[in-house]
Amino acid sequence: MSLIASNLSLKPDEQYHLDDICFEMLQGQIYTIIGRTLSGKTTLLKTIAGLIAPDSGGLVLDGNDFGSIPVWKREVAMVYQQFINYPHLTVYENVAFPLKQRGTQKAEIHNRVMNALSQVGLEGFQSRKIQALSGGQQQRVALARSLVKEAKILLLDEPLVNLDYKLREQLREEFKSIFNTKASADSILIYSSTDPVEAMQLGGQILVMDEGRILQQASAKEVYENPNSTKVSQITNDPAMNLFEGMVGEGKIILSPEIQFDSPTHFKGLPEGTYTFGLRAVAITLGEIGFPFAIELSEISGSETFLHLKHNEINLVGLLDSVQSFSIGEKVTVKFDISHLYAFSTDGSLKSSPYGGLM
Amino acid sequence: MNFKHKYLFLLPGLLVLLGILIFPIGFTVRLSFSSWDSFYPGLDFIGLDNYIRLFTDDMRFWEAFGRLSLLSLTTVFLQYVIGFSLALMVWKQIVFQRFFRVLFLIPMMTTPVIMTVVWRTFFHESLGPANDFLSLFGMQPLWLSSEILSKFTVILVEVWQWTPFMFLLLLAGLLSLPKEPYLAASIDGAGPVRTFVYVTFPLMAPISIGAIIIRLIEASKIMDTVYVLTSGGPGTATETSSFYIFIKGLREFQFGYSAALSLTYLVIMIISFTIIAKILTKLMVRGS
Amino acid sequence: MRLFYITLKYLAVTLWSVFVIAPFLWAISTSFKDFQSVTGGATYIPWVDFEPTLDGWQSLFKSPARGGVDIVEPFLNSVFVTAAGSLVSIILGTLAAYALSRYTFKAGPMRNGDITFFFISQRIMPPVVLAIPFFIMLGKLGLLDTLLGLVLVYVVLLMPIAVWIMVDFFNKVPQEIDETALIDGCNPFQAFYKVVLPNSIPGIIVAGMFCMIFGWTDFFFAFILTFTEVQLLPVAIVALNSSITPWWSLSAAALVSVAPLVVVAFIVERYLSKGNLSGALK
Amino acid sequence: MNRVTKISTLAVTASLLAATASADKWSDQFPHIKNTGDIAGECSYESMSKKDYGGQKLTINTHAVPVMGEPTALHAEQFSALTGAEVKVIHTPAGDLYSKAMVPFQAGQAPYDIVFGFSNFLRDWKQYLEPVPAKYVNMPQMQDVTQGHIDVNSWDGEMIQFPIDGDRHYLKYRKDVIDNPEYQVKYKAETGNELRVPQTWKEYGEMAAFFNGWDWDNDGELEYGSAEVMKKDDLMFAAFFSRSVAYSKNPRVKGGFFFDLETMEPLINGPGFVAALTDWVEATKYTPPGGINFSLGDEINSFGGGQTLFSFSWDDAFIAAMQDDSPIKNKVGSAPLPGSDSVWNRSTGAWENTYNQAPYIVWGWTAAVAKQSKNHDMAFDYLCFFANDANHQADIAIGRFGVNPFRKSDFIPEIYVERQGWDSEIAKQYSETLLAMEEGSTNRVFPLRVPGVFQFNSAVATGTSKALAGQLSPQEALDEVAAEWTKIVKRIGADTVREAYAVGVALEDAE
Repeated sequence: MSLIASNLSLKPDEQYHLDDICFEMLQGQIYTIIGRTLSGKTTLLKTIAGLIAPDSGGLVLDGNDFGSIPVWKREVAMVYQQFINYPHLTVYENVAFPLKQRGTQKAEIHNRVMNALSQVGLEGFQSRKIQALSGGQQQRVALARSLVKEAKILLLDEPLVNLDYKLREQLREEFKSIFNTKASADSILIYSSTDPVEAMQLGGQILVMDEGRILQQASAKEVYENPNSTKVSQITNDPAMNLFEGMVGEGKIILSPEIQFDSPTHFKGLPEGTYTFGLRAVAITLGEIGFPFAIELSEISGSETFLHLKHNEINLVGLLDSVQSFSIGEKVTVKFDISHLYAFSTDGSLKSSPYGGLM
Repeated sequence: MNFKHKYLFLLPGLLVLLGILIFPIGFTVRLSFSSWDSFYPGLDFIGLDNYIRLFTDDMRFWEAFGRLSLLSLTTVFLQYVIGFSLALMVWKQIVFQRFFRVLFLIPMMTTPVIMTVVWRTFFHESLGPANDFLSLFGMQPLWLSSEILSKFTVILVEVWQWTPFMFLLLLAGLLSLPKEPYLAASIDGAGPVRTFVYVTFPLMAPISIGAIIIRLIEASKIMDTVYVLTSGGPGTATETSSFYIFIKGLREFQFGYSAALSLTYLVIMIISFTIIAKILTKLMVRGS
Repeated sequence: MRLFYITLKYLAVTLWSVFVIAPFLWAISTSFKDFQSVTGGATYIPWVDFEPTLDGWQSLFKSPARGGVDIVEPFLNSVFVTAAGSLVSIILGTLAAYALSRYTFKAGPMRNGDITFFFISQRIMPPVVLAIPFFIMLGKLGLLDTLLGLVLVYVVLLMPIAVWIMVDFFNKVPQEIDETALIDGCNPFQAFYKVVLPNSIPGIIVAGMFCMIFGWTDFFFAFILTFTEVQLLPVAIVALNSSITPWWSLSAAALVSVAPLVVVAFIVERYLSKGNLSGALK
Repeated sequence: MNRVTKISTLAVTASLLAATASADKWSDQFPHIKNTGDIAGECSYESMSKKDYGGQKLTINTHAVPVMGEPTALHAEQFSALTGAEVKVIHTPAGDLYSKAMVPFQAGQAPYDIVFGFSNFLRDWKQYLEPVPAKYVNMPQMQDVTQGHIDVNSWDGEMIQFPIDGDRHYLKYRKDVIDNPEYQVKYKAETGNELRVPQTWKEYGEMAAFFNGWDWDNDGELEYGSAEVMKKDDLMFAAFFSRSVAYSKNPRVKGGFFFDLETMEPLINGPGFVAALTDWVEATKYTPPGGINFSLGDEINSFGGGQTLFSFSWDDAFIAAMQDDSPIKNKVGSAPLPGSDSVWNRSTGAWENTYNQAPYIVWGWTAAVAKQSKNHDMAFDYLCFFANDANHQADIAIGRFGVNPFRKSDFIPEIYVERQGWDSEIAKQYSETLLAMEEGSTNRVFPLRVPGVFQFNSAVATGTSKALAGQLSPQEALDEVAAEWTKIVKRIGADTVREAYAVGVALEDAE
């Protein structure tokens, strides 16, 4: 089973926009759409669900035209970021709603609802009113309602974004295990997120979206290792990948008169010239030998410390895996792990990657 | 969302309304070009005569407009200020909270034309309790027969009748306000006045605008009160536009002319309300 | 300072209460008076100021042939017309408001906001503008002096109110609820009545109350458009406004006409206190 | 007059005899007529009981309860019981009676078989009304109606409205004050004038001013000079015309009181009217507080409740004062409207310094049958029954009914003395005052009955009330009214108005 989108476009109209979207999705897989807010993720999901009609382009499921089926007849399920349930119904009635709508037998409804509730860890909550649940529990109900349909396409639109940090971590783990059993069945699972970490953790395929376009579609590993453009590198890394301009010449990389270093081995064969270089924050640490930077700001996050560094025109974010405090303006020596250096052409496309991807 | 079902939601209401209104409005337009009168009931065609008469030879209509502006703006302003104050007073804890809330709503539930009859006896200059009480202080105000005071009495009755409407909308608005800004204000150590000026009032601006516009629309029709209380008198001191149209139409039976009056009135009103809404939005939103 | 505020607040609330109650007290007192007690100057307290009679109250159930008003039938007519007019207005107005809140409409230069304004703008028209054309139209349809004809007119009067309140209300109900229902297999109508409607009851109750208030208190249309068959309460009461007005009957009738809506005031207050109304009004 | 009185006396004696003689079956069934029992006639209870209108419906638009409204409903109920007809009555406030019937008339609807209204509606209404058939015009019951009321209900000699009520403006005063020797002395001492029933509006004003604002009947309340209809409504113009006739109706000038019949120029801003309006503005100083906003109801309550010395307009205030429960029963007197010491002559353009008095045959309650009604017979039978001898005599005894004398046989003092307990002197004065107006005067003004009458009257109300409120001087106010009248005449067409006005002028100018 596969879902094929060809040239989906929607002209800008208020917040919705899609620009020539093409993809093929296969059953039993998780697809994560990652992109910033308003990049078109929700629009794409709603288009797949049938809530929004594209101006042009089509959707084909298993060789059949999918785009012309009205939303209420499409075999899709969707979970929203806002914990959407039916406030006037109990938990049980909420989960049973799509089945009843479909005319499923009562006994079967009961089995499937109870099953779905236990999958999301809400046994015993069936007669509660929605308002009596916490945000996390409400989202579990929404998930159960989506699962119970056993729809061919399951859409999750940033389902965790409105939960607090701890709950998000916990639910994400649960989601993963639910999806793994679920995805082994015959569904296509599409998950949208702004959080690169979340996308990476879910594994599967990643679609990077920006301004209504798909920038890159590949496995999570591939997107991580070989982001095909500076934009993708920004969207799929948190903090965003550091980007800075420099020259490659005579086996050396020159960023500024003070910052020059030998070209890493994986840059072999890279023509001389001007490039945009990319380096993740983890590859930038403090060392005894290195380049002089000044501390602009330091933030402690958990057991790590983010450093905002400045040298002339070059602004970088580095990451220490320990907690340290600095005073603003303090001079430090910064070490680059150049074995993780990316090179992009000045117009943004990937030229060289430490993982040997597309040259 | 965009399904063709949307028309089935909208059209029943829209078509029923249009269906009921299309004849009356079309007929009024046609009527305004005729001389239909008490002695000539028919749709002849006299061109723009009615409109020419209205614009060149009817100061009374324009005076009534001026009076209407004065009365409606004043009453709505008072209703807003009083309604808002009352809503603020029974918003937070106060003894007999429910009693006061219900009580403050009741005048709106009365039929204006009936309650105004009661008010008329209330303000009756020689038989009513108002002057009976004030005569203790040696006062005998002419509530209904002084040119200035009669306007005040009309305003008083209108305020009595319709402040509850404002009160209800504003109280509902207050009760739906988010709590966070108040927390922030109290952390900043803002007193009640500052909290009102910087938090409550700005948050209430959209509700206020909606309520004021709706009340202005209703107040511009002011008719029942004048009809019962003063019949537009003394002189023409309380004659408003709709009452003047009423006199021309249903008292003197100049249907053709009153149709022209009505349409002119409607056009002016629709333009005024659009402008007022814009100004209010600017003032209140900028004020915040 | 705080004490000063509290004193001021109670003083203001008390003063306003007195103002609100005053005409009612006056009407109650008057309803027990006779001709002499009314024309002999202001009197207030029965037995002290004047000898009370029950004439005013008894006249409410007496035929006009015996100087009464017989408000029972007009009362029932008013209940019917108000209820039916409100019901139709709420049904049609809610549907239209739902469409205006959820879907985009374009008709030439008209957009949703303009259509909403068209509905609300019906309230700008003074009744006197429409009275005569309505009369002629209902005459042609044979609906003058019928309950049905009045209900039609009340729909024009009340639907704008229903649309106004319900558009605001629906704008605050998340659209995602409808979308979820659609995804769960409801067509747009099912989504509306199975999901949106049950969650719009507070809004509908508020809109219904406003319709009832404005319907119940209307005088002008009922007055012009009915003759002998269908008399509504305000018209019946105003028909007491004779050159020798029986103030006592009129006061008693005025009090009776307010009574049903006092119940409405209690319901409104209940919804206010429960916070249900807040979502229903801007 | 002698002859008339003789006939009437006979009639009343007959009816009184009937009353004592028979506790007849009709008065058992209908206690309303218990005083007289049924009185034989075209439309008596007996006659009506022989008609069968079963299964038919009669619809009536009448005035609010109780004035006219209550007797309409009562007689409807009786009529229904006698004939089997279903009778539906709707009650409408006075100010809206005209439009309530006119709207359906103009729209070609026939919701009412019978419309109650005022005689001055006649010109606007008459094209929609069915003339009274000859058999009713010629029946004995109608022969008893005074000529004044035949005229008021007829258009150019054809009776269109059915006489059911008598109306006129006359002066009402507090007999206990005017006849009080102490006050007479006091008044003479302080003003140098006699305290007597005012003969001119000037005297009226002086006395009213004298007795304004103090407690002259020792009841603990303040009393005032005069209660008049000054509220800007549809009745106030009648009060103004009542005050104008003495100054403006010159018996030596023919051809119109309101307009010059030849040119159709309004006369309303002439010196006579201005003098009357000047008086009236002066009158605001001796009315009770708020008197400038008094409607007819207020006037009735005020004078009828014992608050003022004078009042002039319809019978109601007098009847209210003479009710059994009234504190001033038998303390009030009636007299013709005051006159004036000079009268304007518009032909010579000068004041004539001779005493002048003229009754204004004020329009009043009438009822008529709609042309479009499908029940003409039943409708006329109802009206005829409404005004039959038994009903009429019972009705005029009940003050709140607003049914006042208009039959020759009504002007017999004994009726009021016996049935209503009036003081015989008061009853005699009342009967004579009224009858003199109905039959005696040759210098009468008939109401303006022209097309668009409401526009003319409304202009008068607007103008005069501006003067009363002090917005304009009397001359300015009446100039404004005249300008407005000119425009209305122009709009309607001078010939159309003249044609209608001539009908009234013909009555006024008849010798």
